[in-house]
Amino acid sequence: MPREAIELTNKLENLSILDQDGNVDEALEPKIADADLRKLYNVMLKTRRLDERCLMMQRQGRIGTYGPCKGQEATPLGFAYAMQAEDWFVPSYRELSAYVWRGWPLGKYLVWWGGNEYGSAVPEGVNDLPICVPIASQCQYAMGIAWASKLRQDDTVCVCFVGDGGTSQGDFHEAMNFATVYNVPLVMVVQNNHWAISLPRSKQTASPTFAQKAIAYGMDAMVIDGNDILSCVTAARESIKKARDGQGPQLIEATTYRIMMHTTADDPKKYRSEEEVAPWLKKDPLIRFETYLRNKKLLDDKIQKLMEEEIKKEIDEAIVFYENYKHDPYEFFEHMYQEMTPELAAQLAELKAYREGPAPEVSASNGNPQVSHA
Amino acid sequence: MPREAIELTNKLENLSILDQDGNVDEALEPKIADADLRKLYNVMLKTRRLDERCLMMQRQGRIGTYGPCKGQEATPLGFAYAMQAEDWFVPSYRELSAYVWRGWPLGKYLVWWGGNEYGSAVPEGVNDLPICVPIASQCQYAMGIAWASKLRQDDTVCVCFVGDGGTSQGDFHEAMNFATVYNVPLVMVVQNNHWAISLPRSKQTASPTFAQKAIAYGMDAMVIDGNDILSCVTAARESIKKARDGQGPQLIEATTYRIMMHTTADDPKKYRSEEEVAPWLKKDPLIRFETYLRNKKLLDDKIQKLMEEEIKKEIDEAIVFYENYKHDPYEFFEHMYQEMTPELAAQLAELKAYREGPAPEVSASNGNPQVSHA
Amino acid sequence: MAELTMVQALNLAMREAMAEDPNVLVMGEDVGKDGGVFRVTDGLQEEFGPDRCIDTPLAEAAIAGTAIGLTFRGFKPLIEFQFDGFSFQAFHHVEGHVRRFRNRTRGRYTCPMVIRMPYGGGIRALEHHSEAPEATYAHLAGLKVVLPSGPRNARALLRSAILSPDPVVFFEPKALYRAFREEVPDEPETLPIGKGQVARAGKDVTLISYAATLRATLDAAEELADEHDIDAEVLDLLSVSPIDEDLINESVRKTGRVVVVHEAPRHCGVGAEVVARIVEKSLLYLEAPIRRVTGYDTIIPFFANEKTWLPDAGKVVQATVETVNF
Amino acid sequence: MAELTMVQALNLAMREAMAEDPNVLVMGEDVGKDGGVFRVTDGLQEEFGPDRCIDTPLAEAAIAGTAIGLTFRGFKPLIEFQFDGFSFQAFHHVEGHVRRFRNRTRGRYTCPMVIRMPYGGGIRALEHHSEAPEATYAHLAGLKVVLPSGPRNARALLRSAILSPDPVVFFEPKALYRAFREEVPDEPETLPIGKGQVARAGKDVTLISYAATLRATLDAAEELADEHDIDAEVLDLLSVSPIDEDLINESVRKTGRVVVVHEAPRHCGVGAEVVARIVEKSLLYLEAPIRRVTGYDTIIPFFANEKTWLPDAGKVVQATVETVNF
Ligand SMILES: Cc1ncc(C[n+]2csc(CCOP(=O)(O)OP(=O)(O)O)c2C)c(N)n1
Ligand SMILES: Cc1ncc(C[n+]2csc(CCOP(=O)(O)OP(=O)(O)O)c2C)c(N)n1
Ligand SMILES: [Mg+2]
Ligand SMILES: [Mg+2]
Repeated sequence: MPREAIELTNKLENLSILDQDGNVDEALEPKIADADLRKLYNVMLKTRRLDERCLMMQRQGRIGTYGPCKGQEATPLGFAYAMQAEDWFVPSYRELSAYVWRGWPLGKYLVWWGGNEYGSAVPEGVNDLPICVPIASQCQYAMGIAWASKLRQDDTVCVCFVGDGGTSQGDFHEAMNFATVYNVPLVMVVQNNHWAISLPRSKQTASPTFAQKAIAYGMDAMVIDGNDILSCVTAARESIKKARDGQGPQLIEATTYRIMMHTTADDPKKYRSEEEVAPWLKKDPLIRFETYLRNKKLLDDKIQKLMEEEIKKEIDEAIVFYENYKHDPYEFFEHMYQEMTPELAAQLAELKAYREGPAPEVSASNGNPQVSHA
Repeated sequence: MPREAIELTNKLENLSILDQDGNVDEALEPKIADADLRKLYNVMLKTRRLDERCLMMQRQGRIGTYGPCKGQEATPLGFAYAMQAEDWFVPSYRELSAYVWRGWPLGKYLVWWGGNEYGSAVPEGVNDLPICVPIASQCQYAMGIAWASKLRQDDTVCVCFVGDGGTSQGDFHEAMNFATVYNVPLVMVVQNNHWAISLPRSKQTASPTFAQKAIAYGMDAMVIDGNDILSCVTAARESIKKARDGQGPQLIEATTYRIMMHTTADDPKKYRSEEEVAPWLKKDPLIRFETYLRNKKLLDDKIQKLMEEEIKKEIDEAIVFYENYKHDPYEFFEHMYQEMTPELAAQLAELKAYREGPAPEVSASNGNPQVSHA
Repeated sequence: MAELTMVQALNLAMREAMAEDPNVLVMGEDVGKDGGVFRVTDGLQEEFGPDRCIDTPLAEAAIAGTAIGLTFRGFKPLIEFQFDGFSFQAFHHVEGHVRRFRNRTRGRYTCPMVIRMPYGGGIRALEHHSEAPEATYAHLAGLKVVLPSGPRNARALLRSAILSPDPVVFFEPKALYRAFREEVPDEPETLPIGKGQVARAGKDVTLISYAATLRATLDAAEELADEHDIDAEVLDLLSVSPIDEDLINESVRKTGRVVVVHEAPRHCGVGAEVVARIVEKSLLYLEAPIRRVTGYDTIIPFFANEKTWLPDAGKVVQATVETVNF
Repeated sequence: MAELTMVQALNLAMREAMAEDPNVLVMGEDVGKDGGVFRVTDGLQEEFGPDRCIDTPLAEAAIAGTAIGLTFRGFKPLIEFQFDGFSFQAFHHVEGHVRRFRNRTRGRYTCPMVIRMPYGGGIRALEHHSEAPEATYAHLAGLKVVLPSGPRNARALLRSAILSPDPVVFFEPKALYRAFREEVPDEPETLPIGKGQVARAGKDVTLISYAATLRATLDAAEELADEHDIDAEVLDLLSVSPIDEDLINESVRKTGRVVVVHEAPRHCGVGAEVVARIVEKSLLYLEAPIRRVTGYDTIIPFFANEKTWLPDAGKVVQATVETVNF
């Protein structure tokens, strides 16, 4: 009956491969085909440019409040790259690069921030979920999706993203607990961008890492440099493979930084200094990746110029699509139930009568015995 | 940029002092005054007897559904003993021994299970919370209570109990996270009694211990033998002292077993075998404590007989109190707001008129111009 | 035909659905080995295995939240909250996702699931075990909200809920779980969700109720006939979202007098909606104010006093007599 | 007297209360350094320190849940949910504890706190940022539910809520946060919770509203006077639990015609309760059916179409003209 230490069986690891100057740890360097490397860069660049354009459009009043993802392109991209098409992708709201990789039309993204449900009408055949607004609630449906893979005995994996702030929600905890109890193929990626609006990471939780929250569920976990595409690809490949092989859920903490404001409604000057942001600008995942590709002779000024042009064209077209998108003012009645209820049909008629003048039968619809309208 | 293990800074410990045969690890034996040991035994015995009587009364239809605590008397008692009177005690619903130690009239407990709010009308001056029905929700108000101690800079501590099942709730997680972020004097005790109704501990979570959930918040934690009063007192003293000294929240997993049915509405035969229960009967905290006291010559047949008689008398009186408790049929209107709203007053009048016949002014109360009652 | 209790009838509906469709899952706390604390899921795990009738850890939000993900993959989860009072732990998922995904994704993801829970008071249970939150759910567009009142309609409505392409909140009046038996046909049957029924035809006054208070209301109707010479029509709404406005107005136009009965608290309860629908469509037929016989605007008391709190036949009789004599 | 926006008026009420009573705490996500995403708590942390105006981790349930514990120790927490749509994460604490502790413990623990949140649509926000859940909270006995309609009554009502011994849910219509300024007196003032006001006297018809739609209703009243020769009385409920039944019935008995206006969905909304109260007390005065101009029974659309969805003056005018001409 002694007093003794309990050994923890789970392990935490740290992973970093490509440093902020573009130097690579060759022992750890993942094998990625040249074409893929170029495509990854292309998507990262496209994400950056679209993000910048969205910000500009918000300033011009052409879309609503916008939440930029600048500086957080590498992690979602690394995971999207390591996923198979049939795998399930469950984002939070800063994972634009993954959507782009997985082939979402850019116009849809604009429509979302432009305030129409069409922006979250996931294209048929794409196993993705739309942007999720209630923080961390996506962890739970992601767990359900992964559970389905297990119950169906197919070998798809579900990759879910959540923020550092999101880990404080009960939903995160319950989802992780369910995931480990049922041992499902769920890869949970915590994008630790050091801020939840104005709350710094240091005040979000007292644990030195987010990764170690895995210990609560009897899991291993990893902290990776989330601004390093090579670490992201490596961690994604490993964790997705483990999940696919039946080794259960995986937790990855990807360290990154929210370079920009939380959304355009936010003013970070109220709560953080330029000095804090400055070093992170040097850790930009795009610049680092560019250096790596140039060192590898996979990128030069000419290729880059071409890419920029193509990307600009694609984004211009997306904006045209968005700005020509026809809003149906009555559509919000249509998707409440598979079949519109009589009650909703009556309310729709009420609205139409208001906007377009009364339909012929409206005056009798009230059903009271004496009806006299002006 | 290597790939390397992250060292965890937090430690887990296991503690067991008095074994199931009453043997004691003398190096670890806590100092407890003889009088206190006898009082502890008395309260443990009283708890056992009251619990048994409640079960019997339930079978006789004299109270409602009952949730027994047999076999789980040691942990709440050990913590109650180590607490100061001004410390705050936040139970779940199997912590009768702590209530008894802290001086609750036994009759109140019966009234609670007899279905009247008086049973959770905490006596004035007692810093306890009533039984909490929504699992794990108490963790959050316990955290708030502990936070108040810190904000007020008094040195009270809050001790909160939750079950193994309760750890699966988001409320548990959020409370622990808040507690560590604000570094409050909260002692969270997980009574791992191996079952949550029909769900075995093995299906509640995949982590090998509940204690290690502390790592998620950057905390140390302890697993103790929750059927061993000496371990309980030791862990309670240490954790309460740490909390009081500003070292922040503490997590203790107390291993125990739900010997009985979940509640009298439950039939454990549906989901567990007698063989599983049998070894736990031998680990009974009461018998073990008795052996310890007899070995120490602090207990003999005579003292025990006297105790049993006194306890029986006290319980008999409590039952008389309970059975004579006057239910006010209208009281449920009275405690909704500090002042009853006119609306509630009208509903109360409505009910009174129904039960006792119309009050004189009822027929006019409707206020319609023509009123004609039969 | 077999004589079944509501518990048996509900069990039957789930068993039938699980046998027909491998995508139907039952999940919740203690629904598996234990068969649910009310035994509504008894035997389902034995028959269909632990992957079809699933015991979950103790977390209502995760039960609802993970069920959402299962629907995306073609499963039809029938989730059980152990008691009405614990459905609120999952409220953000039901409000924020279950009812919204169809609209949010324009029909791409639709969350068809059945959210079952024991409903209401009357069984001498603890606090949080006797709530009647149907108005809370009925106010959430995108859900359908169903409350059976007997074994036969319980079985038919649960089948309809399971077959529904829309999420359905299914309240099971626990006071009726074992209160009486009813003939239930051998063949599965359905009932249209959103339609009520005339539970007793009458001409003098319309009594509108649902769930457990339907029984008290029917008792009241007998007493009204026997002792007050009042011939009450009793409507059983069966669903409070959508609500059967046509049935209600048809009866009201006949009788001109109405009493609404439910056990949920009055303020902003379903009774108010019933009144509003009548006023919108049949105001000029009304010959007396509409009385609401409901739970009071308090917490339902711990069980020693709950009978005082709950609507009963006597309260309905009194309100009806006053309404008829108005 | 100063001309303040509602944001400034609310800020003032909190600042005054914090200065008067050291037990008053402000807590929530981003309420501290950031001053709240709408700046309602701006400067409070600077003035009263991080222990009085507290930034919390991201967990609404814990904000409400820990606030409960703080009340047991004599604190008066003013908690902020960042948006109406995220109050549901904490619903089980508000339903299960905040409103119940007084009754559960017979007055020993009482949970006096103010649950503040931005309310309603109209600011082109994202999904879950435009909800109007007042009926959901009004149905929960034990809470008081308040909705101001302008800077001055916002400041007075927030003060009353802070001074209240009972928990108050305080909905701040975000469309009004900066919509207009009003003279606000230098000295703190209060308004009785549960009392409404006549916002415009009139004799032909009673328009009943609250929060942001009160403005649309007042605009409608002007248009009705100018273009339809209808003199509408406009009532501002200010509180939906308790609801000012006397004010409502007094006006209805004068005008005999009623339109209720709110932005929450119609089914089981507060409008239904208003109708029920009128029918209970003033049926025989009613000369026309009562129309409800409300949000539709759908999810409020993403912002591109929200204006179509929300009640506006035109909808109120149309319904009122029809009601008057009935
Ligand atoms: C349940 C819930 N509460 C509050 C909010 C408001 N809110 C939106 S983003 C945010 C911070 C999120 O921080 P984090 O999870 O770190 O993600 P990040 O924005 O940094 O990507 C908050 C509080 C929300 N969307 N959902
Ligand atoms: C939020 C909530 N969900 C469900 C229940 C129903 N319920 C009561 S006790 C219990 C099991 C609790 O298990 P545990 O936490 O291990 O405590 P124990 O009963 O073993 O002491 C359940 C599911 C509840 N009371 N609260
Ligand atoms: Mg973040
Ligand atoms: Mg247990």
